[in-house]
Amino acid sequence: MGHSVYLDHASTTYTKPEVLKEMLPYFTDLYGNPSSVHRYGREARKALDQARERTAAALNADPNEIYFTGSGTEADNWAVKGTALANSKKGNHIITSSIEHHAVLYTCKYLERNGFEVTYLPVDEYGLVDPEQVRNAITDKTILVSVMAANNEIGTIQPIGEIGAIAREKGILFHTDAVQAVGSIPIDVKEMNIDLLSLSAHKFYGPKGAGALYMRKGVKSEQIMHGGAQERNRRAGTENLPAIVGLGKAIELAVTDIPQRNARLEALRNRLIDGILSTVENTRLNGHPIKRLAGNVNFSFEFIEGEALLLSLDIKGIAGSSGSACTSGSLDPSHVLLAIGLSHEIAHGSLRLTLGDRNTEEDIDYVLEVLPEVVQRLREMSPLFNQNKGGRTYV
Amino acid sequence: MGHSVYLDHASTTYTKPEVLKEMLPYFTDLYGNPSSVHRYGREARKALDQARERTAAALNADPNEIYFTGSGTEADNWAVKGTALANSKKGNHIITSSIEHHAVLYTCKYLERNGFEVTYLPVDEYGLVDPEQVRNAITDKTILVSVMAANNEIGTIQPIGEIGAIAREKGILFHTDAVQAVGSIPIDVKEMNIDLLSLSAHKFYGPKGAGALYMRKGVKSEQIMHGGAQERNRRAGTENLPAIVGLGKAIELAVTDIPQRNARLEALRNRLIDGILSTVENTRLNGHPIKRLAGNVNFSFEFIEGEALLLSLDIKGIAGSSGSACTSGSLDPSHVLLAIGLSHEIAHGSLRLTLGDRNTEEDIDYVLEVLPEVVQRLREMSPLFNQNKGGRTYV
Amino acid sequence: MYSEQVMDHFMNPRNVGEIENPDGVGEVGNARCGDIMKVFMKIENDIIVDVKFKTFGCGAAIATSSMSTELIKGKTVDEALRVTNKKVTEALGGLPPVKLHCSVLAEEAIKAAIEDYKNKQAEKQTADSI
Amino acid sequence: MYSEQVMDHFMNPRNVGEIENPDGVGEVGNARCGDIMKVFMKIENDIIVDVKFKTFGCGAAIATSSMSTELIKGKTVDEALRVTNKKVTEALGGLPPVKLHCSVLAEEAIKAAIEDYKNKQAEKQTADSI
Ligand SMILES: Cc1ncc(COP(=O)(O)O)c(C=O)c1O
Ligand SMILES: Cc1ncc(COP(=O)(O)O)c(C=O)c1O
Repeated sequence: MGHSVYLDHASTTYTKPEVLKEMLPYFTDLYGNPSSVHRYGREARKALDQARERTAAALNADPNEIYFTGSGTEADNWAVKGTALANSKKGNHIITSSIEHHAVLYTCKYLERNGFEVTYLPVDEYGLVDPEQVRNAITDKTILVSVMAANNEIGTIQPIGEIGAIAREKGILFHTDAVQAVGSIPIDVKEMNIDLLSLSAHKFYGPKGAGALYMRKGVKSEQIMHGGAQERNRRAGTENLPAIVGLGKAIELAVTDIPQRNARLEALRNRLIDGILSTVENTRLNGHPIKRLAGNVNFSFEFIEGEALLLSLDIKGIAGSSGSACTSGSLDPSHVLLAIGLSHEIAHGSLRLTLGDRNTEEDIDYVLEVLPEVVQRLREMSPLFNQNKGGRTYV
Repeated sequence: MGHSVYLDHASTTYTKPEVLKEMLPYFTDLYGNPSSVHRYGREARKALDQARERTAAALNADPNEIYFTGSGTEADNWAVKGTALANSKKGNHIITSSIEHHAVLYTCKYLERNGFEVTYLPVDEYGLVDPEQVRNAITDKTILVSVMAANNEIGTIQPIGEIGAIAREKGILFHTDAVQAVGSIPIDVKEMNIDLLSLSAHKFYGPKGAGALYMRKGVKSEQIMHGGAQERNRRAGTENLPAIVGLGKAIELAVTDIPQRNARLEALRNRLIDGILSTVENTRLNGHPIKRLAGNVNFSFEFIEGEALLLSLDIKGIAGSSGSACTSGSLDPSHVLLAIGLSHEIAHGSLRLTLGDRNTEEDIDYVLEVLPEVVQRLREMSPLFNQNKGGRTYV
Repeated sequence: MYSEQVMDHFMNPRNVGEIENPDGVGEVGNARCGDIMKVFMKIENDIIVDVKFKTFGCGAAIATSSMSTELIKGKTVDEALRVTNKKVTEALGGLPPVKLHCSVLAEEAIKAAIEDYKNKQAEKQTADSI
Repeated sequence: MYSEQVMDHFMNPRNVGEIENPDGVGEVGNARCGDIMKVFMKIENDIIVDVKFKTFGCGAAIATSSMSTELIKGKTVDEALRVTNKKVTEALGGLPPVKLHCSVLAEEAIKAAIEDYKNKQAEKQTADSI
């Protein structure tokens, strides 16, 4: 079977050939440790500096406000724990949203177990955080606001500029998890009043194993990775130079021509959304109709379960993902889908398809050909679905 | 100038071509996320499992006792913080050595600032920890003993089997930082009674950006990287699959034929040591004469400073490293050299040359040709050196 | 992740459907948890002559539904009660650890259907004996 | 890391050595901290007619020793006192931030040598005037 349609770019992307090409010399020839005095070390240092400059340029930051990490998760952990611990004398209250990635949410839970208080702001049915609710949640104990730039599941884009302005006005640090946003939304840390920002290379056609934390000059933060003096003594560990070089190249590519790439992706995305809505009954588009990432499609299909849907699509050569509990081995479906008001049962039947630069119209048309059949087959097996009545209400 | 002799393998190694070759498909073709249900995800999961099996086999561990991390530093941080925090109800005392890598030492310092007590055991003039001192340092508050398998600067190999036996006998967790040891010393976590062990791929011809923590089944440890459910819910973050695949291949190669590779390295090492001792006066071999890593040479040269020596060698095409403060921008020379009893002034004049699989006799002979001249040139510039008297005592 | 047998039973599930006027029906699980299995049985002389199922759930849930109904078809009620989730899992060539609860679902649905059958039998006998 | 000028002055340092019967000698730093610089001056009519140094220290320490002695050679004592570490660093095309303290060492060594010269002059004058 010839079809192979990858629609899981929000989970991870391939590394673009031109990115890999820049990385390769750093494995076998220019393999020095950037901390070393000798020429191998100096070559490595030069490459590290260049990657830092490229990353800074992509965010309108200063190169020495960029700290490389091993992942987006590490950047999130560091941003939240580091500022919380360093500012705990000022206060112990953190504001975040209920639809953050677990890298932020579980870090907040950890801090709650260690004396911090966390407000998890609700979102509306589209997944939007209301900036006014951020303002109202601020107390004199608040030290950090952390709201993601765009959601990884439903693609909703948050008003981070407005939230940043409120935080700045109140003199409170603002962190944004921009792991899904980089390359999709133009980001300007100065204009948006962002104090800390996390990113992860493998979400924008860079390699796995490299993330970065932007930390505005003067931000008080504790180290979470102790050891060598790397990253200006704030993040220990031999730098993953090939991956960092890849991050630098990838972010440079990612922030170039965002409007053109988005226009192409949005056309495909809308074709997919409209196609599903017009061919499959009892479905629901999750996330915001307009304020959503150009490549994100997220649907709930009533009466069926997400993993079974994924498996069926996979057999047809279509790779997607789901917020179903059964894909993760956890008991509850996605906290994001629950937070936008879906019932457990509907949330279990969710499907996320995230488009990337290599997807074509043919890919979309193929999905639109396959998906209705697959949904129908599963519904016919489902005790919740009544062919004649078109489904019964959930118990 | 044609010479290019890399003698800094303890700092980082090149990635072996056969290792890189196994990694490459995971960037561009098999780029799936191991957590995904679809075929890309399953391919990735298979590769992850294989790397875990290879790593386990290299240590005589069980695959599900292996947790991949982003670096050796992260493995060390996790081993020490994770067990300390999880066992703080049992006690708050940690025993380590004074010559650990900063990834362990600074983690211990961090814990000291947070209510833990740490005993830093002294070492003898060769850098050896005395297992009896470990035994004597144990109190009823002791929860962890962390002693490295081999030292990164002076190459001294510790009696970790004996230390492990003592810790096991007393029911205390034993962690060993084996970042420098893997591939150089045969390691059997069962026989050596090791509960936790850190390693880092780029020290044994694997890529940067992948480390691992071996954690014996049943060891109580807290997570330090919060987020997704990766690594059986104990270490969050999308796996750096290409690097992990590289780690798996590299560790398999590294533990094959250790005796043969060591024999070759030791012959080169001894040629270098003997050559230096017989051509340069006022020098001192640091580390143990026999219980040392096959590839490690560490000398102090009186009257001169290490960074100047490194730079001079670099110009001649020889890449080494130094425990001099001036190479790191810190104020004090290496804590390891001070711990074996060197004065600050002598420690500043240290040179570490670490051999690797590509080094040849010609490399050694070239170093032996260049080094005496270079040392002599710097000594002639030094106010501490008197050509006639052969040097004055330090002030 | 899944064995070939699981994928086969997922893609070509045996015994999907409903039985009109069944002798026993069992439904376990709930939509909130992401899986529901409903089993219909036709039982003659204590032998399960036909069995059908409908399942809302993941691939493992559907495959275990299919396999377990296969394993009990033509068996006596007592034999069917001895078809444990372990046997179903084995027949499927194993399941990933996080999916083992799905095989319990099938076992429970079958037990519930047989229970329902027995209750109905008891009612009938009571009705007969009155 | 280092500029070309630094590397040039490190590899081909100017004015290395000692001066017999110098008019001023300055030594600063200590071996414990990893750098010592010793400066010898020959001064005639308040003009530094010759200057030599010996340095124990890193590449930057040696290069700044070389450059700073070059910059003061032939200058008057007052002009030499105005050669700051900033000027030396600039002349070397800059230094990495962690190495800036090395340029201070050179400035201090020169000041110490001039101080020594002045003290000796003062002593001489006192001796003369007695
Ligand atoms: C919004 C968001 N934050 C954080 C992460 C974590 O990034 P990584 O898995 O690269 O550590 C992800 C992706 O998994 C994400 O989508
Ligand atoms: C003994 C030892 N432990 C830990 C580390 C840290 O490893 P990494 O820099 O790969 O994080 C190193 C190397 O730098 C080391 O030599």
